[in-house]
Amino acid sequence: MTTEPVPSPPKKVRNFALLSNRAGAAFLTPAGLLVSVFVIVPFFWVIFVSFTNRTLLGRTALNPEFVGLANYFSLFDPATFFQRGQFGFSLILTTQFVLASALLGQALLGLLLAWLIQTVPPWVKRITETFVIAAWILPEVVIGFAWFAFLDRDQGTLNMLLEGFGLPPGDFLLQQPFWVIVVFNTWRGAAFSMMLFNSAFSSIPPSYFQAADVAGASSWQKFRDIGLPLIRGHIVTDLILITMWTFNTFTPFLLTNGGPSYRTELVSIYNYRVAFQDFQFGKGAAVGVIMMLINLAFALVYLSIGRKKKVR
Amino acid sequence: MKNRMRALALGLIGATSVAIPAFAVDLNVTCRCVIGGVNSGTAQWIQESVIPAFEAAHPDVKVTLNQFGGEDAQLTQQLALDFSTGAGPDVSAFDGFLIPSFVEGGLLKSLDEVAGPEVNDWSGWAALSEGSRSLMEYQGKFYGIPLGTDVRMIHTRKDILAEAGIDADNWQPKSWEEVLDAARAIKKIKPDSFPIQLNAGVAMGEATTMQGYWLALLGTGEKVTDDNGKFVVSSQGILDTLNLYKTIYVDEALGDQRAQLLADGRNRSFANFRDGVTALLFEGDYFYRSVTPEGSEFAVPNRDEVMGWVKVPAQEPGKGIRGQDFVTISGGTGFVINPATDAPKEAWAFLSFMNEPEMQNAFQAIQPRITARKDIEIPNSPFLTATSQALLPLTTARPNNPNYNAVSSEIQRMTEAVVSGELSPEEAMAQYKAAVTALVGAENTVSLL
Amino acid sequence: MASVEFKNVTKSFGEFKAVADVSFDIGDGEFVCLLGPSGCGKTTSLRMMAGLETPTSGQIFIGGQEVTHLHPKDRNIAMVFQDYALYPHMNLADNIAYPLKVRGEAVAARHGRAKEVADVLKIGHLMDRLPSQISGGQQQRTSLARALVYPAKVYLFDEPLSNLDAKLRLEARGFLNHLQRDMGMTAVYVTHDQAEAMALATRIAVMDHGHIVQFASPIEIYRRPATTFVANFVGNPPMNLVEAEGAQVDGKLALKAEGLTIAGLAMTDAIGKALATSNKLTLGVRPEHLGIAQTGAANTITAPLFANENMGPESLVTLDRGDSARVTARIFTDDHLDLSQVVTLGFSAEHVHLFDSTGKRIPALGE
Amino acid sequence: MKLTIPAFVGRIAFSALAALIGAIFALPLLWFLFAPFNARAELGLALPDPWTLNNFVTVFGNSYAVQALWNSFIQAAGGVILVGAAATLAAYALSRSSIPGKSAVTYILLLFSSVVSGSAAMVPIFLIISAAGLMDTHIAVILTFAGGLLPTAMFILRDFIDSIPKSYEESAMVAGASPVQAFFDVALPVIRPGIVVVVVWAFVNIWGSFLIPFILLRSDSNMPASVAIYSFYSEAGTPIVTLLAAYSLIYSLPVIALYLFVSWKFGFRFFGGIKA
Repeated sequence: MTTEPVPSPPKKVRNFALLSNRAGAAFLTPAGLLVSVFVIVPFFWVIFVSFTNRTLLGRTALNPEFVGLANYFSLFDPATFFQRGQFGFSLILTTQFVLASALLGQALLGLLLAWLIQTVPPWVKRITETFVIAAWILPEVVIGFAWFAFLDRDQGTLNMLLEGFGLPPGDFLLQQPFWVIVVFNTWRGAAFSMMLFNSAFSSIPPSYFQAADVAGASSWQKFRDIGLPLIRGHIVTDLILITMWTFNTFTPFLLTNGGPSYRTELVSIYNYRVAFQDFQFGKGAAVGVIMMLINLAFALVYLSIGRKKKVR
Repeated sequence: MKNRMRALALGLIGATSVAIPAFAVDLNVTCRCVIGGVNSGTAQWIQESVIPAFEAAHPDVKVTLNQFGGEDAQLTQQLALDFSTGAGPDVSAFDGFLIPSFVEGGLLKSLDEVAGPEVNDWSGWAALSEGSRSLMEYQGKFYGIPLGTDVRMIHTRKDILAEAGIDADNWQPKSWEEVLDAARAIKKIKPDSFPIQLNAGVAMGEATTMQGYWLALLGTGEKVTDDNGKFVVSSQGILDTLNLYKTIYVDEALGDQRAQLLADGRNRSFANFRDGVTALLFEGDYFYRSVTPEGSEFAVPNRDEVMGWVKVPAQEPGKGIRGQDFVTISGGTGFVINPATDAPKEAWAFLSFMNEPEMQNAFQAIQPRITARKDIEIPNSPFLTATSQALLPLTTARPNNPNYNAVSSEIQRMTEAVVSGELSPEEAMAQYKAAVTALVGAENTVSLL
Repeated sequence: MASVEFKNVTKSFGEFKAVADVSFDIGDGEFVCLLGPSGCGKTTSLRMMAGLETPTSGQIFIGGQEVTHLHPKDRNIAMVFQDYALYPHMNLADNIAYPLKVRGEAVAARHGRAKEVADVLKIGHLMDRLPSQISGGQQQRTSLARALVYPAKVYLFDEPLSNLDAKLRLEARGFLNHLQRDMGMTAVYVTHDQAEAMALATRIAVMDHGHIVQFASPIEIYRRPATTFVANFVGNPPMNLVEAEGAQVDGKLALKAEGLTIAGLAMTDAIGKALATSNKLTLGVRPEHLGIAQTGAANTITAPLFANENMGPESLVTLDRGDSARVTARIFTDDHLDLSQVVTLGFSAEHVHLFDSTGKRIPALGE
Repeated sequence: MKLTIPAFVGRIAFSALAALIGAIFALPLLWFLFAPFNARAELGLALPDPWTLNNFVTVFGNSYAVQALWNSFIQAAGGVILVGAAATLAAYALSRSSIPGKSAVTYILLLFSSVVSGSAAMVPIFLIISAAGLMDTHIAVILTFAGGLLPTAMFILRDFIDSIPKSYEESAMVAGASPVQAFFDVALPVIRPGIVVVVVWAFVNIWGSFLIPFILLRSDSNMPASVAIYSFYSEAGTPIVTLLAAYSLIYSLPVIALYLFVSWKFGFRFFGGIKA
């Protein structure tokens, strides 16, 4: 067999891929169109409007002016920044909220649950899972009302229980509104972390744990030395998503309306108030842009942590 | 391929958005009213009286009522968005105080601009009282027809006042101190009660400003704006008002602090009155008309016996606005026409039709109220007759200012800061000053201290 | 069946050259094994034949036709994957018949053909099962059946037996060998297991760092490994390699290393040339060519005993020459070897392999 | 395997802890199990007295509320089909093609979507829908949700597809399948568990959401249940507890049923884990 060396014309070598670039582009088109119209266009609209003083009502509705960074300056005005009901207060509140309810609450509780249900009998696993997931999937108006009834000072289930245990009842929505929304958001969102970590754990070959069993490792040691390191990628995914979701969540509004006295006014609620109650689109847009930058910072931090550890 | 996509897209849009007109003209009417729900009387009136009668008179017009069940602020949102894009109902219920900001935003046009000069020939204009006409007026032009107006007073529980040794039938406080003294007397015999309800806080929205803050502030001789239309951002009147709040809610617990702070606080305050926890409640005639009648949720048992009303006193006699001894404030709602309506003539026909005496009397039969028209009697309602006669001469209106809505939000924040005990009146006023100055510009504010 | 040819094929992943300027020719009906450690470029080469990777430069021909940039589906090849890649949602019949389905054959015809092949592979009774419901060995045969169900020009195997246990692997290897004889198919088979390569291949291409080090028949590779790398890779246990200093003494080659006693080896021109560059030579002796010998005898290695493993028909005797340099002998004896602390292993001069300082084989006389 | 005593105690403790957490999660929802059947329900937890189904009869008598459930279904189903299909295609392309910059795309979109999920973007979305003449239509809600949920759906699904061996499609192509055949015959069925997760997630999101339909819809006949539920508030705006509870229960059942069905049929599985 001989083959004449055919001098093939110098063409650009395109590496084989399961999906050619052309097919890939076709596959991306539907999502691309939808995302362009409903995400990218609004995104740039928001950025643009954040540099104007556009409002819905009043003189600046018809003739908004370009005001440069004025909206941003007003958000970061040091004279009012930390006052309740102002941007800075919301920002700090939201940061605490994310730390407490997403990182400490949802992620840790989800991790704990995922670890627990690896070993418990199937019926315990099933019941626990169902309730945890119910909290996640029920419609928010229903959930909002359920918690409202649950926390009612005079009749609520929680105070009924507390009194049953001989504890003093509390006026939680007024006295500890921040902790109410922290607990609420942990309750609402733990399911996602639980499911993600659950599937992460079950993707680890059982032999790894059996080997540790033989070596006499305790449950905690197995968790720390085997489970945790092997699901690092999942943890990064989980943290990115739940941080972002918690940072942007609006659901606590249904429980507290952002009050009392703005004590639960998260940035998303602040943003809603500025844009949709005060109708100051320009300023609301500036809030939206800052929120995105913070989300970006979060994502970069997680990704760099995830990467660094992998290299080591 | 491209053409096929376009055809598909057009098909989708067409299939979902094109309604087949069965009548020559379709009119949509929106109000925050639901039969059996919010403002049931209004909904019932439009659906059962106005629409059949109008359609009988105009057989080529089909009128549909959209019953909006959400909150006032939500309807404002929807109307603002819709009007800004040329969409929305042809005729809509509308709160008068929003007219300036809508007009300035280009979202409303005067009636004659929308429907033509024949608007000015309508016979009903002459029948409207001067005061009520101004509710839907801005810079000398009419943007809608007012439906009715209201007045504000202190609703009393005579049974409880009597228990505290007060001659309830003849009691009319002449100063804030007398109101407070009565509350203290009640608190003494009923330590768990919260005798006074003077609205405060963010959750109640405009009800805080109108039924609470204004009623107190007018008693100090001041208004939210001065005579030149500039917002007053620091004054003795504001301080006195805030101190009154502080006395009631913080220092002496004469009012239910929780009800001011919780999201459903307004209903809690109504329930307090129903349950005899509160005996002196600052509200409009709405409270009598719509909140407490028999069969409604906050119906006061044996209402005619136990419920009374008194005028809101000034801080001291003669210290009120215009030197009055007593003060009150009125607002009002009406209906406007969408500037982008497809059927301006028919919309105007409907709007004026619903304000003809015949229709107004039908409304009165369903739910008596203080009407805008002078030629409509208040049937068989001693309460409305008495209050309107006593209070309409004393009344004040909110400033016709496009920034009023935003400033009102700041007022609500200011009261909440005081009522919750977080800020002193001085601090709260300083915060208010800063916020309002940022909103309207220093040149539009004035400090009286 | 068809031939396969690589012409100066290079594949780079960024800076890394997985396959570096490789050329070879596989004849029609040959069964070629690509053998080497992981990362040597053997799987990449196979995937380039399949069309699953595109060469950075060079050309690939199948049956004389250039296929360098041809889509896999247009090459008419068959491939068995390391992880079998059985479709979890299809039963065995559909899995095996899938290549026929995409070729447009009717359901009845393709299921009939699938059953034939499955019967040959002894999985015909499992056609309704899902892949998750059968054993690993059965899965392996299913993936084989899917490759055999249609006539391909070339059959490609990517470590198809590596997920099987030892016994099943031997069985499957025998079957593949039989199949190859039966069908006379052109096959390219990637493995890191030299025994598999030796057993199956008509020719073996030993690869290292993207290069083909030696491409020859199994017996040639066994008898005349081209480099120390090949020598060390082929054979079980691999060839013993002893680094030594060489010198020409009295027209003979003398080698000096710790514990090594060697009579002068015949000097050749090739050895002379190697010595001219460097006196560092490597002596190679296969374990099966070593036997117990008298201490001090010629052609022996003496060192402390490290291990003595009795394997049944043979014993593996390992000496430790220090610095982890070990020498292993395969000694065929039914008797239990009772060895003392220091052991001497002997070999005959004809079994000596010599490599120069770069690791290249120095041809023996007559090669 | 025989358990040692400490291990046995450990397992009991684990089970007890898991059950306790489950119970705590159930607490706020308990009320919904009783109140709908109680003729005189209030905010407090109480056994139904008297026990009744009348609340449901009343709720089903409210044609607006019943229609709203159907509207919710249309919007959720439409949105889910669009999100599921578009996200699957896109995530597959992002995972399997070598389009330049594809690894950055999902992160960037995710960040964009975090802006857009805020209320700030409601205005441009309103303007877009209005300009397209789609106000007050189901399709407006469906498209808006699809666009908003897609970035996250693509993110989750791409992670999932990345974790699936490429040898499935490779073997299909070597066997003679075109990329499109390999996608539909082999890849799609294998990705299905991931699609199910995304579909359930998207369904739950659309089914429960209030703001977008509220802003894009006008007529009662198009409003979903999340808006219609407010028709069970009294004239004064307080909840009519009995009816609200009954409606909430009916409104919640589809998502619960969906979850149970999916976890029974497919199992709820996530893959994921970012590959650096």
